[in-house]
Amino acid sequence: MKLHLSALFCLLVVMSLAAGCMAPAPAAAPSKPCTITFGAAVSLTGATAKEGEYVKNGYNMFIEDTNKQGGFKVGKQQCTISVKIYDDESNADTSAKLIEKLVTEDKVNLLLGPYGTGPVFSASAIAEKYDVPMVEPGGAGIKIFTRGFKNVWGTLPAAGTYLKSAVDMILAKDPSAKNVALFIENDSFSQEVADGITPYLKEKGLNLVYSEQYPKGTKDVSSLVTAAKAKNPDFVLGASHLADAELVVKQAKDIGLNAKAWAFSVGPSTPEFGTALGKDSTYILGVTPWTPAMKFQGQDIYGTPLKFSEAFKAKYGYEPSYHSASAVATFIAFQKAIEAAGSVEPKAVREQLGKLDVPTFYGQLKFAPEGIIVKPMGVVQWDTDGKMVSVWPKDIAEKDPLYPAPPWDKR
Amino acid sequence: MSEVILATVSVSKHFGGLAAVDRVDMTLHRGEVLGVIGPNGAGKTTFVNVITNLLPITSGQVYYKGKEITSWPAHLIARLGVARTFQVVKPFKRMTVRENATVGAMYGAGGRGRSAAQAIRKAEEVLEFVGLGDQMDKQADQLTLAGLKRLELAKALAMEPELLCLDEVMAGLNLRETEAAMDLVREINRRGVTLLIIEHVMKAIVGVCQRVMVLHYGQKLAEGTPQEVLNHPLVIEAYLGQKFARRQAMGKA
Amino acid sequence: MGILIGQSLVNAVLLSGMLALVALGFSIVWGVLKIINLAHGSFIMLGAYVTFTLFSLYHVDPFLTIPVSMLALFLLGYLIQTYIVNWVIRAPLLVTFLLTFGLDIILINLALFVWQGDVRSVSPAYAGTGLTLFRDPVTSQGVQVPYVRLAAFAISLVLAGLLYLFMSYTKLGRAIQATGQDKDAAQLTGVRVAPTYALTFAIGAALAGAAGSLISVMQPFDPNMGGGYRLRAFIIVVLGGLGSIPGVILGSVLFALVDVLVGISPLAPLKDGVAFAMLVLVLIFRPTGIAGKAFY
Amino acid sequence: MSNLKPETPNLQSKKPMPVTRWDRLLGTRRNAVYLGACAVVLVVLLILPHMSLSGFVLTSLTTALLLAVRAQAWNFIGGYTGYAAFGNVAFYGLGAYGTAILMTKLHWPFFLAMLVGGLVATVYAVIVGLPVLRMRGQYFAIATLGVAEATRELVSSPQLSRLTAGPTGINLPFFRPAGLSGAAAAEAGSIFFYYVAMGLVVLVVLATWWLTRSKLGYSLVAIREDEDAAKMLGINTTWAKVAAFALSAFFTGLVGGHYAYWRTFILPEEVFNVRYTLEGILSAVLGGPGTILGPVVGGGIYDAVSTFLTFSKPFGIDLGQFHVTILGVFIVMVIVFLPRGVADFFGRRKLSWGMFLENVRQNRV
Repeated sequence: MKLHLSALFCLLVVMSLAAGCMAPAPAAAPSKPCTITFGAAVSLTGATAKEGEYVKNGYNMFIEDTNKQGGFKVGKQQCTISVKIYDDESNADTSAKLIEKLVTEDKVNLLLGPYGTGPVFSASAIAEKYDVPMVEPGGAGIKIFTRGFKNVWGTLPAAGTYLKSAVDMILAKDPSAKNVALFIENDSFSQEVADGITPYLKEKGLNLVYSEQYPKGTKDVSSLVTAAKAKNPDFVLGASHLADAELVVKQAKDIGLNAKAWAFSVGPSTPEFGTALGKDSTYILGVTPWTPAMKFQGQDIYGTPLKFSEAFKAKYGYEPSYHSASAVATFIAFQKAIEAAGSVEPKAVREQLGKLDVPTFYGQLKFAPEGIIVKPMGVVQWDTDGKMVSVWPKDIAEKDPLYPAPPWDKR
Repeated sequence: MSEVILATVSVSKHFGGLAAVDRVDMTLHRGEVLGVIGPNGAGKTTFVNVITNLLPITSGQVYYKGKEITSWPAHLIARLGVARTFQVVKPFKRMTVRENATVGAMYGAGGRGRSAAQAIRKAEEVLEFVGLGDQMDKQADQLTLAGLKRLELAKALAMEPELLCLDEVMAGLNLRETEAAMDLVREINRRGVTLLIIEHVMKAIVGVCQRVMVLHYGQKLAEGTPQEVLNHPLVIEAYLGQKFARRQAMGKA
Repeated sequence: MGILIGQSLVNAVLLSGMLALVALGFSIVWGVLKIINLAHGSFIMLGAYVTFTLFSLYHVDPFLTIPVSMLALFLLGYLIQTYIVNWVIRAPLLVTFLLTFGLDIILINLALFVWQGDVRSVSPAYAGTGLTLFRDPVTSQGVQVPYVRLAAFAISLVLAGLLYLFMSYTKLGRAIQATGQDKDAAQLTGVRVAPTYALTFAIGAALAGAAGSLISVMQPFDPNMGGGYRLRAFIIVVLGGLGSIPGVILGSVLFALVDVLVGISPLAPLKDGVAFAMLVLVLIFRPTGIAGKAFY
Repeated sequence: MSNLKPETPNLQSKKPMPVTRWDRLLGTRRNAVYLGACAVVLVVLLILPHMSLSGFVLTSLTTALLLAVRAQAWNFIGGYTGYAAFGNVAFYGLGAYGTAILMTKLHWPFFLAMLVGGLVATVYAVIVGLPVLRMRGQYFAIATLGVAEATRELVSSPQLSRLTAGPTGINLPFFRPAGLSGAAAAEAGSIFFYYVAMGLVVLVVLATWWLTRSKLGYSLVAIREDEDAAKMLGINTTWAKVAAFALSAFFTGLVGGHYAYWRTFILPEEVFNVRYTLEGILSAVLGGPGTILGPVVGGGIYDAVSTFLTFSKPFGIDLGQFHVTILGVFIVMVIVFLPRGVADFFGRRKLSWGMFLENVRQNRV
């Protein structure tokens, strides 16, 4: 009876410990002849499983292609690279736990990032705790970088800049555009997008005739759309993610809210957007740091977006999204930094990451002092034959944007 | 005549259209034992529920020792010294017998300023008194019906009430148990607790009550000594009428 | 302005139809089995995916897939109730709560495995088309009534009606009602409780499936879509009052009105919060709900 | 609940209720073995951080401890009072936000901020509890669930964004032990948060232990067993229930505060995630609600199981995709076969597989 009890306690302690040690041994101990081990916790299950998979594929592909060419050049010797990836279940707590495991048990040299604001927040905090540099491909929240951490870099432009290039494009097309409606999802990322764009609109002399938030994961925005319609705006902006961007479009069509241009922070830039909405997706603008069609010239194993996307398609059978490209970019940042530093010592790598300024297939890799990439967003548009084409900025665009967008029933 | 401890003035309780208790006046003197009888559904239990404000009163007033306590919060009425038992026993199943009584000792009239330990001692004393002394550590849900009735009584007594309402404590007890229960009730009264007894068992009523009130369809039908009341024509009619009804029902079944 | 109000009312009415269907299944399960089915949202989600699969693979019109998803969910529901929920149905409320929560986790993650986490969307050619009321000759603006939502609205009402008829005029329906009011009494009159429960749960699931199919045409969705609807079902059932089909409809109309009106007010981001505040108030001042008491 | 009475002899009654025997076992102050076991565990927990465990193991243990506290906190209202509260995450979130705001806006020291954060949650619980605790059963459960959701939206609404920064969340100061750097600093950090969490566990267990001996404890169980009877015995049920709710909120809030400083940032969708409520309840049920140590043990087991599922490859099979599914299955199994939690094992003279079927037989139709 009483023994049961103490037995149970031991069980508890043992199980917790066991759970810790149960995981498989590190794929590559640092002792091995020059292998650089990277660690990452990515969401392979849960809410952001899809984006997580994009990121993971990016990581794995880069490893393969790089090792084929002899890996990283560290000082005199060539080092093969490997990555250890865990599933963070799209859960910030698990993410933190996993990074802690990668650092203290798997003894990885450097850290790659997860996808999603929450996980990036907690993962980067652990990176800072252990003073291990992390370059992350999946968190654009500026608050990730304003914590005075010295170990966090990000390859997604700051959320606040997302919609600016879209607005620039629209104004370039049609200086007469005046009235703007803005839909904002009540969520960390979208809020920052909105906080970034709202003052910018004023600065450009536009007037924001309608701006409203809707709860995260809302099921119905028809009332917001209705209210916006009453203000008949020239163009509509959405600080959103994919699901709610699609919802806004569907219900705008239902209720007949028409505008000369539509732009969303996240949504149109992902392939699903087109397949989901069919012809309703045409003319809609999205912003993205990268598309296969952008004309970048880089000094890296891929060189151009096109080459990268061909290689990616060949390997995974689908067109890469910016998630994968961003993921690869984090690796390239490390590669350049390590090769410049001639070592994988955190301190040296940190220094070089700070100084980094190289052209890549992902565009210019250069970080602001707080660690977030400095990079204008590109604008993409779904054209009349159902393809996503890059239309802005001019120098890297493949086509001229279609403007203005006709009413829904004329598409 | 000694002080009036409980008085109700035209107390009524309506459920929707139906008047379960209808303008009942009653006075109860300190030290008295008042029996409330009446056919099923006469509103006896409802009457007590309204007095103790387990059910909100519809109209009328309730006075306790001259102070109006109409629709006071139930727990305050209890702390004034009004205790009651339930016809359908309500033991705290997953507590031991001792703990059940202890709760009463903690929060009843005597509970104020009593530490847990003191309350436990009080509870044990009461349990001895009602004859559960040897079963204090049993789970309440392991007692026999008679045991549960005693426990119900113990919980109430542990509150050290001045007025105790007993709702059919004898129902379902066999002859010997009933005898024992009656002795217990007499003893309680002898110790100065005023009693309001709802009973079906006439034997018990005649045995312990000084005064009897008859409720019928929520109204007061008659009042007086047991003998007077039991020979009262209306009362007989009411009961016989009900007996016939019951016989016919049995005939059908 | 006139158009704004008119459009909002139309939105509310159309929304209420869909919500009624969402809440209906939840309501009968709660009313009859006395359990809160936390997996209800996942049932809706599965319904949506049935439609999605048929639509994207075989181009079946989404509205024609409704019977399929209803049948599929009916079977699933029957099995779950018979082989899992019936095992704990008499345990304290907490147990069934947690059990259905566990089921919810399982269903969502299986869906994530089968269909991935992508946001899906079913857009037939006619999506978004509709008729315009009170067209203003000048701006040619008017109150829009999208066909899809109109159809969904109609279907919801039809299903609600059928359920009502089934419940009140068929032997099975009455058996369910009886079980809902008093399990033991029903048992005495020869109703076999376990299968009756299974049937009820299955019907609830089937209705959820139908709701899912309709939702899939109106909104983008992913495996985690269910939670929100589960909570809406809660509120609607409590508002309308547990145990009556008209109550559910009343509740959903009320909810839709509040949702839409708050939506065009500065409180828009507090939409759900307002709904919940409403819920709590109703629970306090009229625990039986507005149409309360009546029983299936 | 018989642990109410210290001197209760540990006698075998005919057909003992499992919960009781467990309680009695845990509650008997003179039960040397029991105290011994506690002491052993306490010592083990105390020295663990110094057995050069990896930061990961320490973190895992810390999460387990925090879960234990949440479970025990829920136990006050859910286990002892028998009110199925499904909104405790509201208190968790408020504790976190209270702590974060005090530390960033007013630069209060952590412990003070955490304490006040807990009190904020407590006050909120009183305000919300007065109306909500008038409901019973499923209605109460739903109402609390609703309250939690509403609270999340309120915190992240633009109307409050001046205070709470709306949905963008709050960054807290980073824990940097003075005079340390690199690995040493990291380890110091892990140990610090581990001990704080452990302190919370000790605190909450002592609170429960006190409760079960206090008048309040008696009235709570009386309410759980029969609220009307409790009223009739003179218990102010409203007050008692609110007190239990507040107690529950206080400790949940403290955990929230710990979380905020530990994670160094908070987001509404993170700290108001219904997951936290459910983990707590599941742990309590797993261990045995209405007992002093059940929920704590349950918390440990639940966390161990979920950690195990996340990290291990049993028999070399990578659960990958399925570990959350398996967690769901585990929950269902426990609920079906062990509805009274691990406590059930202690209620029996001899353990046999039969007991599982017996549990099923009790509850099936």
